[in-house]
Amino acid sequence: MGAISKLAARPWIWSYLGLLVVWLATVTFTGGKGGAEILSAALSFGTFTVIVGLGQMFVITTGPGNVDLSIPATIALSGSLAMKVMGGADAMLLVGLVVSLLCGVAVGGFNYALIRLLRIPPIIATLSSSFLVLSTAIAYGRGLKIKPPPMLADFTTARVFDIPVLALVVAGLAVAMSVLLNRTIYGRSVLAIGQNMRAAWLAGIPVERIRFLTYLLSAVLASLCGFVLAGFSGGASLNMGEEYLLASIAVVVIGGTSVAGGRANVPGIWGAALFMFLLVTMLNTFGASAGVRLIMTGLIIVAVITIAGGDKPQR
Amino acid sequence: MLAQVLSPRALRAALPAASLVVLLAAIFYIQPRAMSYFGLNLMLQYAVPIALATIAQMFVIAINDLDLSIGPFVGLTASIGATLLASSPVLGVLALIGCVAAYAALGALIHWRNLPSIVVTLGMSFVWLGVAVIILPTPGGTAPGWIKAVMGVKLPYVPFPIVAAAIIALVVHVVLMRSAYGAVLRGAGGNARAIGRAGWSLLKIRMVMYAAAGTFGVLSGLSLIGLTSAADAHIADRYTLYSIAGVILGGGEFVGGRVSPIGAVLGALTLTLTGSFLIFLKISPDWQIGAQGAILIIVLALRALIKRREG
Amino acid sequence: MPEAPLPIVDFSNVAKSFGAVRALAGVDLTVRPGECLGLVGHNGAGKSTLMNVLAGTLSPDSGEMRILGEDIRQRYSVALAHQMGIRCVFQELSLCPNLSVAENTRVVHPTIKGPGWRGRAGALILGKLDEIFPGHGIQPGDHVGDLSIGKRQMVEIARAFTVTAAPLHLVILDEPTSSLDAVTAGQLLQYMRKAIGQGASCILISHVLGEILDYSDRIVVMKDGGVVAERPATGFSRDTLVAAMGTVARAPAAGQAAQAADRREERPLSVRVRPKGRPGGAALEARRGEVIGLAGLAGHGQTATLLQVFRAARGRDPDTEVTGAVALVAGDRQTDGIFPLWSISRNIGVRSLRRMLRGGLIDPAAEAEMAEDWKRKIGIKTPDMNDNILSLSGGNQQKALFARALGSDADIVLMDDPMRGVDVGTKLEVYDLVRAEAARGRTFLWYTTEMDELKNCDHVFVFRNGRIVADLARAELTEEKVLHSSFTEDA
Amino acid sequence: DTSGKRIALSNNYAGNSWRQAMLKSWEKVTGQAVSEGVVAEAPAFTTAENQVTEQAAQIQNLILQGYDAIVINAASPDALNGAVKQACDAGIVVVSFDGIVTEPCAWRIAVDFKQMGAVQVDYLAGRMAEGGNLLEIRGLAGVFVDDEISAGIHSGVEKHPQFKIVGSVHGDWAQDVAQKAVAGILPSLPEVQAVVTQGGDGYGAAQAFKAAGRPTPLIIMGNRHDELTWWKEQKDANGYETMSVSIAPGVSTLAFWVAQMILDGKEVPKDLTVPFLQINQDNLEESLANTEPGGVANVEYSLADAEAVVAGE
Ligand SMILES: Nc1ncnc2c1ncn2[C@@H]1O[C@H](COP(=O)(O)OP(=O)(O)OP(=O)(O)O)[C@@H](O)[C@H]1O
Ligand SMILES: Nc1ncnc2c1ncn2[C@@H]1O[C@H](COP(=O)(O)OP(=O)(O)OP(=O)(O)O)[C@@H](O)[C@H]1O
Ligand SMILES: [Mg+2]
Ligand SMILES: [Mg+2]
Repeated sequence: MGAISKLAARPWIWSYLGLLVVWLATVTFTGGKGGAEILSAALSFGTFTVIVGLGQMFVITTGPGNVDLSIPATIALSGSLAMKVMGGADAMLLVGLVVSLLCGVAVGGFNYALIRLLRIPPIIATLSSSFLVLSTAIAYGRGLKIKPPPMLADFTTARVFDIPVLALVVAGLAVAMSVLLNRTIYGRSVLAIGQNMRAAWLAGIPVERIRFLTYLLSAVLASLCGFVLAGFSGGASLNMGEEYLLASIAVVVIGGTSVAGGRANVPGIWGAALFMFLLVTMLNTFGASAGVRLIMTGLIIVAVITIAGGDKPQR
Repeated sequence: MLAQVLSPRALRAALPAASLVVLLAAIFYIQPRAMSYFGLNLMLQYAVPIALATIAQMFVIAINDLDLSIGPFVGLTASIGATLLASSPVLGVLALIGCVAAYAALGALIHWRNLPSIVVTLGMSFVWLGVAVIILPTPGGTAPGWIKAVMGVKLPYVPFPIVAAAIIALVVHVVLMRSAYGAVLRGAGGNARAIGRAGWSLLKIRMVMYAAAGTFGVLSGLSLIGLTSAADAHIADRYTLYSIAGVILGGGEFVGGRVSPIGAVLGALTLTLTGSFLIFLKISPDWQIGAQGAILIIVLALRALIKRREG
Repeated sequence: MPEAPLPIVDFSNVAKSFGAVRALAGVDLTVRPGECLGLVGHNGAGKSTLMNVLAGTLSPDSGEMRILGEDIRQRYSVALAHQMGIRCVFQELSLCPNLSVAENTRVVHPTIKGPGWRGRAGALILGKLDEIFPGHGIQPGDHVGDLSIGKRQMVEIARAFTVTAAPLHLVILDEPTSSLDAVTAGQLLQYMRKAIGQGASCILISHVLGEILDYSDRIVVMKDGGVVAERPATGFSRDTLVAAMGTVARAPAAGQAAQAADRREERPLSVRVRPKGRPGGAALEARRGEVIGLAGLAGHGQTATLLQVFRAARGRDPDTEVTGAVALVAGDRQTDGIFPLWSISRNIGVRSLRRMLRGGLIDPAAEAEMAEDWKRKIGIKTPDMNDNILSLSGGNQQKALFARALGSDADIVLMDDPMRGVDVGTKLEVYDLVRAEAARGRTFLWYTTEMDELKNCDHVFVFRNGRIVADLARAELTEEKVLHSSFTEDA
Repeated sequence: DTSGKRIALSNNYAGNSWRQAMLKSWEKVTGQAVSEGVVAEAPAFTTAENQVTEQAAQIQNLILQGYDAIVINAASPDALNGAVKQACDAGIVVVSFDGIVTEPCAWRIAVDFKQMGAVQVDYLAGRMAEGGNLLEIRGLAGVFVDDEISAGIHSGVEKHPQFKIVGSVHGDWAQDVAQKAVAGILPSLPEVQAVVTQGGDGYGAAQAFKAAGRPTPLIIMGNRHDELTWWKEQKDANGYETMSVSIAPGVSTLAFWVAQMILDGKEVPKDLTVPFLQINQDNLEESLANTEPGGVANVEYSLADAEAVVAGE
């Protein structure tokens, strides 16, 4: 009993329960067929959402109104930049990775400059900058579809025992991010700023440096996502990031991170990412029409968050 | 007296209007033809539904929530308007009332379970879109004639969109900013606990605000099909971001119940005009999207200047 | 019939628990018409909880509650309390910062509506402000968010005394003077007596025992969720009152403050703030191991000076010299101090994270150790330091903030009226702690509006309109001098 | 003589390679036309967001700027009618293509999308007489083109009842979205013999089948370079045989010439149909060679080509 109620108090438990239910429903429908394959597919596609979700989580945790809407554009720019630089050559793999990460640094820095120097609210700042970033991607890449270097393509699609290698790597990344959040000065600072920015400043936290790092981190993770996503799907495209706009926010919040800031949760992001993929899969499997599928997706998201309940009222 | 006029608060309040004027001046300079009844009418027509959606968003932001579903919701009401409302008016009106009620219920749910509005409305955005796709599987339908007539009305001297925007701004200003209950509603955004301690029902306040948002969402959808004469489930997807940007451009803030209906309407007009401005500028297609971002940044940078002067 | 008039409040055996914390352990309380009930007790004694029950914002777990003779236990609510003439000025501010003063007044008076409501609400609050705090300088159209904390408190107090449709029988004042300077506090207490003279009743909660002894008719002492003493005010002296609260009365250790005052130039400089912009002010100087008082009326630039020092310690500021690490103890703990989602121990440790690093990561054991250490040193009243900070009473939250600053590596500690809501016993302990830390070489800059606290300082700077108008060494410090400087060169 | 005339392109979306190729073709052909003095100016305008309302506002601005003709790739067939009508009323020639508008005053250069769907099943019927299970990859839900092509596919299945659609997902015409959607549904499906698509999604489907370790079915391809390349690789490796259907992005240049002809006073019927682009096993190499990496298989039109289309040849 005690263990159950303790578990129920974990904010991430609901996303895992949700994914279990959805998976069971799917497997029941197919008569037990393909259960493992579905999970494996969820792992390989959920990975990308997790990468951007981790960055988005830190941003959202720095307080209400903080969100990074430039993630899709960053994915597109970083992916096409890297593919062009590498030109399909294995030898250029590291150069490509560095270029892609630098692209993230540039976007993150630009976002923060808008927020800090021009005092533009983050939602609008990152939205505006995403337009500029997308334009850069268009002007530079013109949607060029260059094949990724074979080594990158093989790595991003490799599997051991039917588990995508990339998922294992990103699981490691998630553990690292969890440590970063809970056990480092940076992570503590993010949590403090999210609760009360002024109090954080007065408690000696370098508020602005931390916010800068946070927007940087988010953009760098987005560009990393663009890099591996382009490798995984055989090249970059201008609209390859589009679906990660809402998805990155959804997995963070369904995963138990507080949108009011100051409370974050890493395991929940994995649960929520898998849940979101399995949800679509389930509805596809049921053969639901587009309208019904959309409605069910929405209602299930609302149901999960309602059951999980919101933030407990404070004194 | 002068000190009051030049106070930071007054400057901040004047900023949305100032940026609109600057933008208009720039447009008139580049394209003098825009400076006419016909020109203003054309440029500002689509500002009316955006202004209504922005007001809807403003009601939600006023109580520290954020509505990520207003765009698809406007799309849904537009779809209902172009199908049910035209074919069987009674059913259509009932459906639209149902939409408003659904919004109020959403507010109640968010309050009851203390849920983050962002997630709930994110989920609902799929629901609205799904319902719209079912009602209107392919773009089409026809708007009822009276809506088209209202939206196409030709007033003497002043173009209809300007009059409509002024009416929207004033009505909401009076209701939210000047009325006695309006003060309570906004107070809930500033310090909900204090409002609760004064004996007001926070549940009711949230339901009222969401219902108001729903109502303006419906109006936005209807005015939109009055202009387009047909609907499309995706017709207003982007209104979500527009409406948020409009509220902020208009001087509103995400938390603390600081919003301004007049500012929000001005923000919506500004957003609409940035599009026109860009087209008049004739930039290379590659950079047109980016230029939209750049203009948003420039307009908002003005805010920063004033804020800096505030110290 | 010569029977005593019906009591306004008649509670018996009211109990309330928050989880494991028994905030009220069966309390009896009566308030009669036309009396001022003084309510005292250590931090966390349950005073605010009891008042919340009385104001209808918390419902008790058990007990009998009669208001004006009516048994209202089952259907009590905020609205009913208001209808029955019970108002409360809560310990934390209950104004909406985005609304104007007039609008905030309207919020508590549902009957003010219809055309012209704004004017009527404005007139109502302005009249009351003029009556209570003459010369307050507040306009009905001012946004509360733009007002200083003291002015907000004035608005909230005045608002509680305004009357429209519902009658006014009882006003609860939960530490109303904690954000007010001495003069304004005096105005309030004077007015309170006047209102009582007109038949209203008041409950006054304060940790400034002088106020309680001077202004209340009857005093109730609470301890650990129960009432431990109840007598007419005249039956208590300061010492017996302190004794009743369960703290050992001690004479303030004022004598030892004046150390080496005459040789201060020889000590190394810690902080120097030159007057900015405006001519005519003196410079503020603090030397190592000194306790420097920043005095004057509330809101005259003391907090701004502390923030200037704080900022200068992290960056460059040509007018301000700071020679060491600084830490700040916030007085307005809700906006400046606590992290509401965190445990007590995390709240304490946040300023000292660097010290807890083991191999680049924060060591939870080191954090817990620091928390336990300070729980002992400063006596934070809680079963578990891992509980949420908000489960502490106001005064105990303040102690946690002290622990945060004193436990840090700061050489200079800035204190922004830090004793708000701290009970007498704790205050004395903190005074000792400050003295001990100063002796060990720490420098303190201490903004306070209380004379008792200034007596602990080596040197006092009096502020007026953002400038230093007097510079008093320990030996020359008297209440008259401080008051006199606070009011000079002004009509 | 149209040397003084100004023609504008109103485009609602530029976020994928088809649209990029479309804009490029426009730039190339009109650039030449302008330098040769055929028209005075022919700029292209793209809205930042794929939104009807934004495009309507854009058209209204083009009216204000006094263009003589507006060529539109519309975000919605009906919802732009108001703006298009205003343009016509202002005496502007409006030519719509790809995403056409229903307003009667405008010209329409339409692709027979239904046929584009039906022809896929016809082709399959020719290849697999015994029929089989089909997986359908659709486009973006709620968009006109998606419905039309899908309707064509379903009518094809009705005509050839030996085929059965066992699963249907939305791939949004994007390779990565299609890959994800197919990967999700695949484990629950029985063996799939063929995949019918809407273009742009074939390569993603192939990737998903490969990742799931399933035998690659017959996938109808689109016209993107990666799709054609993959097809070529398979063909060379194991004689893989399929077809591709698509619309050439160069149709924008046809629309340009049509607008020019109308301004020139030529008689042009309101409704024109362009054939969709079909690539077969034998002309694959040739098409691939003419497609630049990252681009799409394309056909650009000259004035003579346009005249031929107008003449109904
Ligand atoms: N007087 C003040 N009261 C409360 N917060 C303040 C005050 N002044 C500055 N801040 C906070 O500190 C931030 C700016 O401070 P500053 O420029 O010193 O950055 P920082 O936090 O020290 O970071 P860094 O070390 O990177 O410079 C602002 O965002 C603001 O939130
Ligand atoms: N919402 C709450 N949740 C948990 N514990 C609470 C809550 N409110 C009060 N308490 C606990 O109840 C006890 C009484 O608190 P209360 O605020 O009434 O004290 P107080 O006498 O007003 O103290 P102070 O003088 O410091 O304001 C304290 O131990 C406090 O920690
Ligand atoms: Mg208290
Ligand atoms: Mg700094």
